[in-house]
Amino acid sequence: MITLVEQSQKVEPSPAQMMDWYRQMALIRQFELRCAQSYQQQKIGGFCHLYVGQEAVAVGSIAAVRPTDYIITAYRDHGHAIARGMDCQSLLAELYGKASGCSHGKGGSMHFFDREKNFFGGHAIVAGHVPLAVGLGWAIKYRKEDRVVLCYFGDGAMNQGAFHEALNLAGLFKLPVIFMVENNGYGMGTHVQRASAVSELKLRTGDAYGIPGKHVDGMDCLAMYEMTLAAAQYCRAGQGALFIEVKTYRYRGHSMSDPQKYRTREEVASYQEHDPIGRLEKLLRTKNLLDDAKVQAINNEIHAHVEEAHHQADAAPFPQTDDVWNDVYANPYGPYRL
Amino acid sequence: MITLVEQSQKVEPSPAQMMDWYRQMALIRQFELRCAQSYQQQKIGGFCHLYVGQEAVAVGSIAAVRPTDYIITAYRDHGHAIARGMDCQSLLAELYGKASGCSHGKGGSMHFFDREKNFFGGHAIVAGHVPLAVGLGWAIKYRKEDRVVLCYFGDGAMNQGAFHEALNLAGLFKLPVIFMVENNGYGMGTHVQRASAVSELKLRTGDAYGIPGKHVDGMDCLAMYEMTLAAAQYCRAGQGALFIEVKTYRYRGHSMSDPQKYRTREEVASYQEHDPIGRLEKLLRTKNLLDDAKVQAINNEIHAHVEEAHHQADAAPFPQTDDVWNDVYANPYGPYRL
Amino acid sequence: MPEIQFREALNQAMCEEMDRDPDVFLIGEEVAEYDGAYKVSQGMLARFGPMRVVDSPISEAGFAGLGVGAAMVGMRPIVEFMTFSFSLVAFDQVVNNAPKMRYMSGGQFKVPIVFRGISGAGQQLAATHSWTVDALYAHVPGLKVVVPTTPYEAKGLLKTAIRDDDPVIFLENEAMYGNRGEVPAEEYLLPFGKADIKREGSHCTIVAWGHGCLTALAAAEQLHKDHGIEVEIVDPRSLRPLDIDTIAESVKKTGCCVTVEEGYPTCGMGAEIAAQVQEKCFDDLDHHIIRVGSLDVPMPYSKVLLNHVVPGAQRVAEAVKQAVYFQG
Amino acid sequence: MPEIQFREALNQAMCEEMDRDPDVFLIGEEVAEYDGAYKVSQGMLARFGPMRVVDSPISEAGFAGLGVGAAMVGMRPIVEFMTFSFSLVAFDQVVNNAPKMRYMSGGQFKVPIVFRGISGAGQQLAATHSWTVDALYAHVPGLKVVVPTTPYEAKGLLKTAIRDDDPVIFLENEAMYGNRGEVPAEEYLLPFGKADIKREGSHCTIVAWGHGCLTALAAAEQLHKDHGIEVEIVDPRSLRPLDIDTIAESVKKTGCCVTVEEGYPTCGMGAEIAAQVQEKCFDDLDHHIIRVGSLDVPMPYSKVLLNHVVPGAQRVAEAVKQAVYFQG
Ligand SMILES: Cc1ncc(C[n+]2csc(CCOP(=O)(O)OP(=O)(O)O)c2C)c(N)n1
Ligand SMILES: Cc1ncc(C[n+]2csc(CCOP(=O)(O)OP(=O)(O)O)c2C)c(N)n1
Ligand SMILES: [Mg+2]
Ligand SMILES: [Mg+2]
Repeated sequence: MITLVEQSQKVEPSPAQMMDWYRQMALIRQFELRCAQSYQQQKIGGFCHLYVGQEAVAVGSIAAVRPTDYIITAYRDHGHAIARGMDCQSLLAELYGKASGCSHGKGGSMHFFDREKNFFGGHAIVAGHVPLAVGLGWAIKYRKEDRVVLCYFGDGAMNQGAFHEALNLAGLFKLPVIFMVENNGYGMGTHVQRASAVSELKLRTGDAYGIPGKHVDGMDCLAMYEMTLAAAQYCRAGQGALFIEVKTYRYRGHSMSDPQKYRTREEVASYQEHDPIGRLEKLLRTKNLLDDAKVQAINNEIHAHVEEAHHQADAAPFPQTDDVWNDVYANPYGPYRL
Repeated sequence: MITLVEQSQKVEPSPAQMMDWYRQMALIRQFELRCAQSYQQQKIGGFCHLYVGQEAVAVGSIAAVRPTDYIITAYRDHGHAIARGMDCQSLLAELYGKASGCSHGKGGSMHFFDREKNFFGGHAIVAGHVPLAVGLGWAIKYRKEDRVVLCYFGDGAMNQGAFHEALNLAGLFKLPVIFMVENNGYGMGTHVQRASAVSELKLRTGDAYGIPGKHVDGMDCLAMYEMTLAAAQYCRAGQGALFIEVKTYRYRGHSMSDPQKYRTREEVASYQEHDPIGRLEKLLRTKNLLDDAKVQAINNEIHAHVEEAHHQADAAPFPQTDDVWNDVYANPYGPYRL
Repeated sequence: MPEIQFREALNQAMCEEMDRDPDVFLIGEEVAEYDGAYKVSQGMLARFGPMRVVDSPISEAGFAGLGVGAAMVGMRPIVEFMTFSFSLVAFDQVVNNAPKMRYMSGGQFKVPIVFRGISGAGQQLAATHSWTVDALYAHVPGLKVVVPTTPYEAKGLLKTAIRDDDPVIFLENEAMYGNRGEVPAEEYLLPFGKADIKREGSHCTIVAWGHGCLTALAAAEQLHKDHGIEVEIVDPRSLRPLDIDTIAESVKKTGCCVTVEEGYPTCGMGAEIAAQVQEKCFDDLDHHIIRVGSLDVPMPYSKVLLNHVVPGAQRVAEAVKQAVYFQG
Repeated sequence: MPEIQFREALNQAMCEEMDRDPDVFLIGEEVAEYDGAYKVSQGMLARFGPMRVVDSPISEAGFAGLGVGAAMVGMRPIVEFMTFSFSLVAFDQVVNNAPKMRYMSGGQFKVPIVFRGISGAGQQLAATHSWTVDALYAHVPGLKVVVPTTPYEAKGLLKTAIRDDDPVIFLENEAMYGNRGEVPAEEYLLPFGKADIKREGSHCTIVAWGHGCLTALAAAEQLHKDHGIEVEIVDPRSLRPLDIDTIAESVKKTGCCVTVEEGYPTCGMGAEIAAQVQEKCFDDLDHHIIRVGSLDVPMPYSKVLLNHVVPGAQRVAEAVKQAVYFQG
C-alpha cells in the first residue's frame, strides 16, 4: 500500500534539472545570508527564520510538483518561496517593509504569499496553516482537479491540536495532501525527543490517521525529489494523503536572536559535513557538470543577483501610512446588489 | 511491555463485590429512567445525556480504583458519579436546579462535581477535560503520590485537538493517567467510522503518543474491572499512561431530543441482547447469588431509593437569585496581606 | 407573503445560494445525515449530496480551517458551529486565519466564508455552553458580524453573507428557530451596516439585536401600555459594520439611550455602542447611556438563576424608566 | 532602593513565591533549558529543577489545561505563554475551564493559576502575532486581568497573582522587559483593583495601563512643556477588577477623559471605561470621552505602517487637546 518509491519508476533527473537545483539551493543560501546581514543592519524587523541547511527540502520537493499544485508552509518560508520561483526582489522588499513586497509590506518574513504562483503563505502560528492545507485539498477534491497540496511544517508543529484535527480530516476524506514535516531536530530550543512522546515522527500518522508515513533524507536534494514525485503520484491517483518525515537540520539559530545553548558546535558541524549544496556539488562534479570555475561563476552570478535585488528593494518606497486601511475587507460594505 | 492483563494475577472478585456491582448498575439504570421521566416533566432542563447501556463501564472500572484516585469525565456523567458513590439525591437535586445539588444548581446534568469524593466533573466541551486529567496526573507525579487518574471520554472526543495535545503530554511526561474511551459507536449521530480516519481506536495512541492501547468489552462488568485493575497497577508502578478502548453502546438517544435516524431498532436490540446488567445477573444466578425473588427485591429497593431521592430533591428549595454572584471568585478582592 | 420559521428562512437562504453557485458548500457537525442538530439544514443532504453538505468529526479548528483554506481558492464555505460556544476551540482559526489572510497577503486573497450557528444563553446549558459571542468577534477587524432578528432578516442577511467576499460571523439563537415571520417569495438581499428601526418612539432609544431585540420589543410594549412611554428600537442587524449614524440620529431625537445585550457586559457590544453614542450625541443626551446585559457572572444552570442573569423585559423596562427620569 | 529590570522583577516574584510555596511551578515553551524566550525565567531551571520549571511541547491548549487540572488539586501553576497571541489556540481552556470550574462546581474548586506572558504589538510581527488581549480576557467573568507598568508593579502584582486563589491573566510587554525601575529589597505585595495615579494634573484625565501608560506619560510631558496642559494619568493596574472609583474621582476633578489602549478599539477596554465613566460622571464631563486605541485594522508588518496603527504620544496628545478644547 505505501511502497511509494518502489512503485514509481526510478527517476533520473536530467543534468539541466540538477544544475537548476544546485543554483536554487545556492540562491536560497545566499539570500538567507543577505537577510542575516540586512537584519543586523535593522533593515529587516520582526522575526526572521533562516532556511540555511534545509535548502534541499524545498528545492527537491517543489521541483517534483507542478506549478498548478498548491504550496503552503510555516514561518520559515524563504526557501519555499524561492524554490517556487518567487522573485528575490519582491521577497527582500517584503522583508524591508516596502510597498512592492510580495505582501505589500504587510506580512514580513513569516508571511510570504503569491497567489499567481499558488504559494499560499507563510504562516506564523505554529500548525495553524495545516487545516488550511486540508481546505486546499478539499477544494481540489470537490472540483475534481488534478492537483496536489504540498504542506510543510516543523517537528514542533506536530504537537498542536490543529495538526491532529487536520490530519484526521485529510485521512478521513482522503484528500490529496502531502504533509511534509521538516524535522530539523528542534522546535526552537527543544529537541524533538523532549517534545514528542514518539520522536520517530513518521510513525505518528499511520495508526492515528490512516495516513502512511514515509521517511527521507532532507539533506539530499535528489532523494527529496524522488520521494515527492512518488508522493504526488500517489495523491494524484486519488489514494489520499501522505505523510513524509524529512530529516534535515538548520545551521543557524531558530530566529535571529538565539544563543543556541541547546546544541554544540560539534553537532552543527557534523551536519554541515553533509551539506545539501556541497553534496549535490560533489555529484555534479563527478558528472563533469561542475568544476571550480563554474562553481565560482554561479556563485558570482547569484551574488550579483541577490545584491541587485537588495539594492532595488532597498531603494523602493515604503507604503503610504494610509495603506493601513486597505485590504482589511474585500467588500468594505458588502455586495448588496442581486 | 503492554501485556497488562496477562501480567496481573487473574482476579476473582468476591460474591459481595459482584452483588455490589449488580446493584450499582441497576441503580444507574433506574436513576437514568427516572431522569428521562423527570425530563419529560420538565423538571430537568438543558442537555441530559443518559448512560443507559454503558453501566458496566463506570461500575467495573471505578470499582477497580481507590477512593483516593481521581476521576474525571465528560457530560455523560451520571453513571460515573453514581459509581463513585455520589448520593442520588444530590444528583437529582442538581438536575432539578436546586441549591442542595452537588454543584448547587449551577452545573446541571453535564457538570456533576464532588471534591470530597475526588470526582472532578462532568465537562461539557468535548475533550476539553482531557488536558485537565493530565494536570491531575501531573500533580500526582509532582507530589509523588500513590494515585492514578481515570479519565473518560467518548469516541467522538478523539478528534479534538485538546485530546491530541493532552495525550502527547501524558506520554512524554509519563503520567499516571488511564485514558478510557467509551466507544459507544457514535458521536451524536455520527458513526465512529465516519469521524475517525482510523476507527479501531486502540491503535491511535501507541505510535502517536507512546501510550499503549488496550481493548475491552464494555458490556462486561468483570472484564472492565479486570482491565482497569491491571491498568491502575501499571500506572502506579510508574510506567506512564495507558489508553483503553472500551466497546460499549448507548441504548437511548444522544441526548433527550434525538430521533435516532442514524441507526436501526435492530442494531439497538442486538446490543441489548448483551445487556451488561442482564449479563451479570445471569452469572450471579449461575453462582446462586441471585434468583427471581432477589432480583425483584433489589429492584424494588432501588426503585424506592430513587423515588425517595426524587421526592426529596423535588421538594428541596431552589437557590436564591442572589446566589448567582457567589463562587465567581474565591477571592473577590484578592489576597492583599502578606 | 408566506409565513415561515426562522430556521426555514436560513434553510432557504442556503439552498438558494447553493443552487445559484456551485462553489457554496456547508460543513459542520451533524449537518448532513442528521439533518442538522437543530434541523436548520433539513433536507439539504438529500438535495445536494455529501460533497456539498458535509458531516465533520468533532474538530472545530480542523473544519473551520478547512473552510478558510477552501475559501482562499474561491470556494464559499458555510461553516456551521453547532453552537458558537464550540467556536472557542477554533478561536485561532476564526480570529487569526479567516480575517487576516487578506491583509497579511497584501490583498491577494479573499476569504469568502460564513461561520454560522447558535450564540446566546437561555437553554440551561451552564457556563461553557452559553456563550454570546457578539463582542468577541465584533472586536476583530477583518470579520463582519451579523445578527438577524426576524425570519425575513435571517434569509436576506444570510444570502448577503454567503455572497460577501469577507468572513462573516452569522449569529443565530436556538430560542428563535421556531419563530415565524413573513418572507417574500421573490429573491431579496439585505445589506450589512444598515440598521432597522423596529419600533418608532420619541422618549427613549433602545439599541438591541437578535434575541435581545425581542426582549426590547416586549419591554417597549409594556412601557407603552403601562406608562405611555414610547420607545424607539434600533436594531443594527450587523454589529460590524455598525450603523452608528442611524443609532445616533435616534438618540438625538429621544435624548437617551439604553443598550440591550445578552452577552457578558464587560467590553461588550453595549460598551462599544455606549462609547460611540456618547461621542456622537454628547450634547443631546439627557441621561447617561444605560447598558442592560447579562449579569457579570458565568451562566448558571438552574432556571431560577439563569432567568436572573439573562436580561428580561422587566430589566429593560426599568432601565428605560430610569433613562427618561420616569417617576412611577 | 535597587534598580532592576522589568524582567528581573518578574523573575524575582516567581522565585520568591516558589521558595515560599512548594505548590508553585512554572510551565511553558522554552522556560527551562532555554532560560525563557525572553529570559524572564533565567536561572530558574538551575535553581528549581525540571519538575518545577517545565519545558512544554508547542501545545498551548494542552499545557494550559494541565495547569488548570493541577490547580484543581491545589497546585499553583504559572503558565507562560510565549506570547498571548498563542493563547488563542488555548482559548477554550483559558476562558471556559479556568474561570468557570469554581462556579460550575458550586464553589468546590479553586483554580489558583496564573497565565502570564507578552501581550501587545510593536515588534513587527504582523497580524497574528501582535495581539493585545486585554479586552478578550477582561470580557470574561471568573478571570482577573492584571497589567503592570513598572518593575515595581510587575513584582508586587505578580506575587499577588501567584497567591490569588483565582485564575489571573498577567500581561507583560516585550518592549518593557528591559525597562529599569526601583524595587524594594523587602517583600511586598500590590493589590488588584487599586488604581495608581501615575501623574497628577487638573486639566484632563488619561486612563492608561502597561505600555500605553508609558505613551501617556510621554504625551503628558509634552503637553506640559508645550502647552502647560496638566494631565492626570490613572493607571488601573488591574483591568478586572477595575478601580472605577479612582478613575471617576479623577474625571470629576478634570471634567474630561481620554483612554489609551494598544488593542483593537471595538469592544475594547477603552469602550468599557468610557461606558462606565459616562455613567459615573455624566454631569461632570465637559467633553465626550475620547478613546485612543490601535487603528481598527489587523497589525501590519512594515514599521511605517505599524507606527501609524499603534497609538503614539502624538495621537494621545491630540486627543487631550481636543478634550480640553485647546485652541492651538
Ligand atoms: C501556537 C504557537 N505557539 C508558539 C509559537 C512560537 N514559536 C514559533 S516557531 C516555534 C518553534 C517551532 O518549531 P518547529 O515546528 O520544529 O519548526 P522550525 O522552527 O524548526 O522550522 C515556536 C515555539 C508560535 N508561533 N505559535
Ligand atoms: C467542542 C465541542 N463540539 C461539539 C460539542 C457538541 N457535542 C456534544 S456531545 C457530542 C458528541 C460526542 O460524542 P462522543 O465523544 O462519542 O461521546 P458520547 O456522546 O457518545 O458519550 C457533540 C458533537 C461539544 N459539546 N463540544
Ligand atoms: Mg524544528
Ligand atoms: Mg460516542
